[in-house]
Amino acid sequence: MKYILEVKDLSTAFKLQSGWYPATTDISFSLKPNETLAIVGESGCGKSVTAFSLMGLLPEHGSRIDSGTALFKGEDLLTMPREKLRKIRGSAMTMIFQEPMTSLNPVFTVGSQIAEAVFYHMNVGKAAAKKRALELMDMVKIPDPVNRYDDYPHHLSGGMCQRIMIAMSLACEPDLVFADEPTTALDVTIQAQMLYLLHELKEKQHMSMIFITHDLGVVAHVADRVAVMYAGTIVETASVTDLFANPRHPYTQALLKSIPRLDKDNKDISPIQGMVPSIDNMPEGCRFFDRCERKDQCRSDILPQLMPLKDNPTQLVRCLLCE
Amino acid sequence: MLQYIIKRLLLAIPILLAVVTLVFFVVRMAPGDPAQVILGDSASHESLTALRAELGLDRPVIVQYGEFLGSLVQGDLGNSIIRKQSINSIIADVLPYTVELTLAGVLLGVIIGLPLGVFSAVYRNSLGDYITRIGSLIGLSFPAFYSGILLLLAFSVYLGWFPVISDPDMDNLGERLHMLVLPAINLGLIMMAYVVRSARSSLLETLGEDYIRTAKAKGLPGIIILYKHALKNALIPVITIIGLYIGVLVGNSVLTEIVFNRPGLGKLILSALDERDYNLLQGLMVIYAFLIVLVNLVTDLTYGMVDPRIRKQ
Amino acid sequence: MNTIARFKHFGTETYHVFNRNKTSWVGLLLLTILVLLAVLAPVIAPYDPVEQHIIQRLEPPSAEFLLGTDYYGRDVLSRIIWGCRVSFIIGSVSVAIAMFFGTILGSMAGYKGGYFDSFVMGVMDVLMSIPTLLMGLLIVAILGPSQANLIIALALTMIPRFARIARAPTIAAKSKVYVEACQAMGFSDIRILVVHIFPNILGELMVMGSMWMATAVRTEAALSFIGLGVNPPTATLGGMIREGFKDIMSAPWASLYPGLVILVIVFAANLLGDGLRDALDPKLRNEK
Amino acid sequence: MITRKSVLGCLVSLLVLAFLVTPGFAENVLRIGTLGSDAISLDPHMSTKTQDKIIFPMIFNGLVRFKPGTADLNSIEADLAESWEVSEDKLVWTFKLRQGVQFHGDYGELTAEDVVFSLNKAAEKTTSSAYKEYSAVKSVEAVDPYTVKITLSEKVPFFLGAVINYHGGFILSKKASEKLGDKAAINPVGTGPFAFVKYQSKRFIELKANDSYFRGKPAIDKITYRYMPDEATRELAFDKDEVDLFYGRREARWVKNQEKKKNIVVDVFGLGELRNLHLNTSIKPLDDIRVRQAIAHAVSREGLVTFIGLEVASAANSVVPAGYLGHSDSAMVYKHDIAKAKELLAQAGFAKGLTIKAVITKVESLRLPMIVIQEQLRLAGITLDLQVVEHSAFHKLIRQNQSSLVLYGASRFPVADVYLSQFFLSSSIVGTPTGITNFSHAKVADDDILKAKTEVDSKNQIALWAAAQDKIQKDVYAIPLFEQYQVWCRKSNLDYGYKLDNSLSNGPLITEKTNFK
Repeated sequence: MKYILEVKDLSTAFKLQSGWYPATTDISFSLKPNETLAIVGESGCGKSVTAFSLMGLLPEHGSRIDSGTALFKGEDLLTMPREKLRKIRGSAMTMIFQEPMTSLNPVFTVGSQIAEAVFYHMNVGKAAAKKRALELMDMVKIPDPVNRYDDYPHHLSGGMCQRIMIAMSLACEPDLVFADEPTTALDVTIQAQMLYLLHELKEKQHMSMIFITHDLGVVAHVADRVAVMYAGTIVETASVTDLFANPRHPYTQALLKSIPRLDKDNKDISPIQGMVPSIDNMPEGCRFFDRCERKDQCRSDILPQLMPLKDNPTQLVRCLLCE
Repeated sequence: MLQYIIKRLLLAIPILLAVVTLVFFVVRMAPGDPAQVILGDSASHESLTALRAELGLDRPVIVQYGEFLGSLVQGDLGNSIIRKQSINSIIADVLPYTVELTLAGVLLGVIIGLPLGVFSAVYRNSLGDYITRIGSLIGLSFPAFYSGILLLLAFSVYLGWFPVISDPDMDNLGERLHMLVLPAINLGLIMMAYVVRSARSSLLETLGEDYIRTAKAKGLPGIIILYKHALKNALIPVITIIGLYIGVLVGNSVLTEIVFNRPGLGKLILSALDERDYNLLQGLMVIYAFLIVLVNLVTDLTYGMVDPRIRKQ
Repeated sequence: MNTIARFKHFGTETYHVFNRNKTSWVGLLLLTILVLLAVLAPVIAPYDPVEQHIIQRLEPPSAEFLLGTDYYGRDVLSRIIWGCRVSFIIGSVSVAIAMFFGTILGSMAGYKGGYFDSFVMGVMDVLMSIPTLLMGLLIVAILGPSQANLIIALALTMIPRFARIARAPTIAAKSKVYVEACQAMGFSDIRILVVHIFPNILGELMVMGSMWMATAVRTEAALSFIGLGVNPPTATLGGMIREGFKDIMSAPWASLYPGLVILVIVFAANLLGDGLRDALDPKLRNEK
Repeated sequence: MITRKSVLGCLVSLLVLAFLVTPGFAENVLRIGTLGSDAISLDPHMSTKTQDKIIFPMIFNGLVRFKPGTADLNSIEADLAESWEVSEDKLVWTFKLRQGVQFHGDYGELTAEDVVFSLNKAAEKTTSSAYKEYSAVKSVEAVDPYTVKITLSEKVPFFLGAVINYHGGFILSKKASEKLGDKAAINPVGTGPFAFVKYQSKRFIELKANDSYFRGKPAIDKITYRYMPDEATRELAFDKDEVDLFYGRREARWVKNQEKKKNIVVDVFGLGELRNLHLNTSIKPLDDIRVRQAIAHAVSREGLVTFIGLEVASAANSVVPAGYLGHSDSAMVYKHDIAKAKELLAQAGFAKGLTIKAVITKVESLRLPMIVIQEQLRLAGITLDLQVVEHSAFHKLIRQNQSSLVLYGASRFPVADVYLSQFFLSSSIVGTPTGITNFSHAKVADDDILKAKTEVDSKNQIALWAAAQDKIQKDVYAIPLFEQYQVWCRKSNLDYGYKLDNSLSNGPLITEKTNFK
């Protein structure tokens, strides 16, 4: 098995007052075992929507998948029966969310919430599930798991809650973990701990990870490959080294220029001019056209395809100027 | 926990006292005279005056008030003016009927209302949801005496399934339940409507919460997500509603008792009012206010059972 | 934005959301029809509602008496139309009084805080711990039954509810910067309340107003049913049910039709309240 | 989770069970559905409420009684007394008691002591609401265990009325009253055919047969006397075989509907209750006789009788009920004449109409006709501002001069004196210390009424009463409206054991002979 996950031409749409509007368009990427893919982009660009559509977590009403395939270990996540997807979800494929405090159910103990995942997927008794939960809590370095087991989420700090979330997602030794901005809501010091923990666990458990973030700094630390998203499309994918060394899409370039870096002279920092087009007013052609520094050299009416570069076939770019 | 309960009960004392005081003075402002009730229509002025003196009704109101409070502190509600019986025992005689009716009404409302509310929330904007919502709004709008009359006509008179007089022998469980059915449905109707509506809206809110997404991401069966993860959280506003509308329920229990000719506090309060039996009226209002305080307490304690965040405070 | 513009904005916004909710239009329509009937009662009602036709007592519905006659041979339809009028007057006036005093008391309590707040809200708690119907019973028993006394009784039971609604947002708004700024500028408390705090609670007041109007109509009917209603020969819907109940077997029209009309009034008011709430609740507004 | 399920399970199974269980009845139980929501007092000397009056003669006896089913003064027969003698001057009455009469329970044999105790109690202001009837009684003595001698200070119009099985005339057990004290009021002990078993407030009274009743063992074993204040409910309960005998609606239309049903007998009987409209002459403008006459012309007796129905009511021509000793047929009665009424109003200065205020009780038997009167007055240009209040508030308010018009109805012991004295004697004017029910502030007939009380010649006495009635009606202190009879419905197989024409208690007397055929 070359790829654990192969996504092709995934398009989703959301319903607004006046009709259906595309949220993501023609998303394609693939992921090898043990690989970490970072999906980067501004908020609202469709990162989370992509993850949710693969997990089958899009809201039942007001959203739909228009096209595409997503082969997870050879089976299409998008067309398989719901019940089958449910069984994969939470065991072979799990997700860690952005807000640990609100993502845990406030009326159940944290331990029981971990044990629950074990109970429903691993066909074990309640006692065994509890034992496994305690192991997991130990694994994610929660001190004194036996006493913490019966705590409620509101007793724990955000960092601790996120450890619980991680423990929950690792409960059934998944092959693929979606981490949806898992550190955004946490303090900077805890962010680093959490990234380290995730990395360590990923190595230990031999799993693949899709790491969703808007923070390019984090990307550099955790990812093997990067997919940059803009306005519902992937505009560039590349290995992490290629991307940072040789960004090709004007958006990626602008993005890299917009973040301050400690290791560089920050004189040439510049924000990206203009606004992201809104979902109900998406341009027909290149979605970045209006904001592009090189739009004088280009045309607005053609939507470019995501194409491999001639000089580096592992780096794909959606730009007319790069073809 | 016990400390909390005691504290809450102590806090209720000023309210109870105020209610009692209000009722005490208010009922004595009303025209009417218990002596007249006892002596009948052809009583003479002299005998009325004599009886009033014997009953102690001619003393200054403030003295009567002091006496009333004195015995109230000892848990004694005094004696009925009209019937000379102890009010404690008069109330104790009919209290089971009202408590039984109210509990059955609430239970029925919850047992039927909760699943309906869940259904309505899950299949939101479906035809079923629409019907449930309109239905519950109609249920909410039914004056209790009107729904009672319709129930009585349909099930007692035309179908003949239930007796017209819902005055059961308390020792005969079968009869007791049989006679409870219609009044309980009547009382449960409005409770059901409240529960459906609050369950629906709070469940809808809950279903949008992050932890529900987590539960889905965990791959839990839908039914577990709904009934375990969502419903337990959604229950809190539902409990609030039940507590909040207990006053409405009390009012409806009065009307239900009238329509179904069923003994209970409601009918007692009406005749106490008719007969100007001040003592009985006061006693009943004390009991009502106390019951309402009690229900609020139970509501709060139930929160604790459902929501650990409240429990630990 | 100045105050008028704020109200205007509030109005159009509400209208738009309200407009999306079809059922609330049904409520408004029903209510409008009934209000029109009530207002035009002197013109529409086929008979004088108190005119007795002793010979034609408890006649079934016919071309002469569309909904039949009651115990005294009075036209049921005419009495229903006039009864609606009483229901609406009692319902709306009591809610208006309760809203006026409740809002003032509640916002003053929230605004002033301290002992005044504790005292006012304490009194409200006491009033609230007596169930509405029993409170109504007591008051009508003392004051005697009449339209005015019913209104007083109902208003008294509703004042605490409105006071509660008004108090919380006042406390919240009190600490807002612009209110503090107003205080610093020496504006009067009343002005601050009216201009800056009142618009914030207007929405909820409207929702509660229509919901409580429904409750008031229902409670009035219940009191009339118990026999503590408006004095004869005035027609009230609850009173008609009470009068008709003893002939329910032989002349159901005399009590079932008025009951149906109460149901429709209360239902329409609730429907309207629901629609308004959906329209005014920011949470729901964002959802759509 | 488990507990919730099991609770639900229990509930469902119990509900199913409830459907299967149907209550069974013991044999020969008489189930009565009566009016009123509760007993007021079970002390027969105290309560005059109809719902209490009906049950007293089942439990108690008097010294004498009307033959069951009658209220004819000539048909008075011995009850607890075996015989009686009266002195020449009609001031000393001697009663010989029946021997061997046992009180219910363990309270032993009835003796003269019990009679002395009971009559003294009946004459005492604080223990009796009938004490006025005994104001002429000088002494009650036990001559021997079976002889009682009563001495009067002056002649009274009809003394046997004070010792009949009615109100103050009921004989109680002295022993029981002393032993039970305050509780005697809810635990009546008498000598009647049925003994008290239990009383459940607002619900019912249960009686059982007094097997050692001196007239023989009653055929009915048990009576449940259930309070059912709502008329529709009583009717429905009868239709569904939940009661055997009930207080019906005193209305012709209703009676006719009932008679169409199978298995039902409707009894319409006396004593009728006379409804008089009292005009309060102490309130303006009713002090003007022209206004009073206008009202008298505006009110239509025939209209009211049509409203209630000929079968159960008849137009009244006197403020004293028909059939009472001393009732007059020739007193002045104003005819229904709206034009005349308007003319009189115009003369009195109310050409544009006038508004008068009145209070009326919630109780239907008075409230419903009052609403008809309201409409009749409206047609003559008189607006009657009617306030409906609780029954006890009604009594309070009409005694405080709060009502211009008082619609009032009553049945009393069938002698004109009782009626005239209570309603039209100046010493009975409400608000005065001796006041009773003289709402109109009538004084005009004082001489005649007082003179009649001690008049020895019965012809003269009757003439005096007739003169009083004429004066009261001519000056319109009260307008006689109609008499309304009692209506009770029974299962057609229920036989009272006598012919029911009249009853002093407003309800059928259940005797030892009453039985299901």
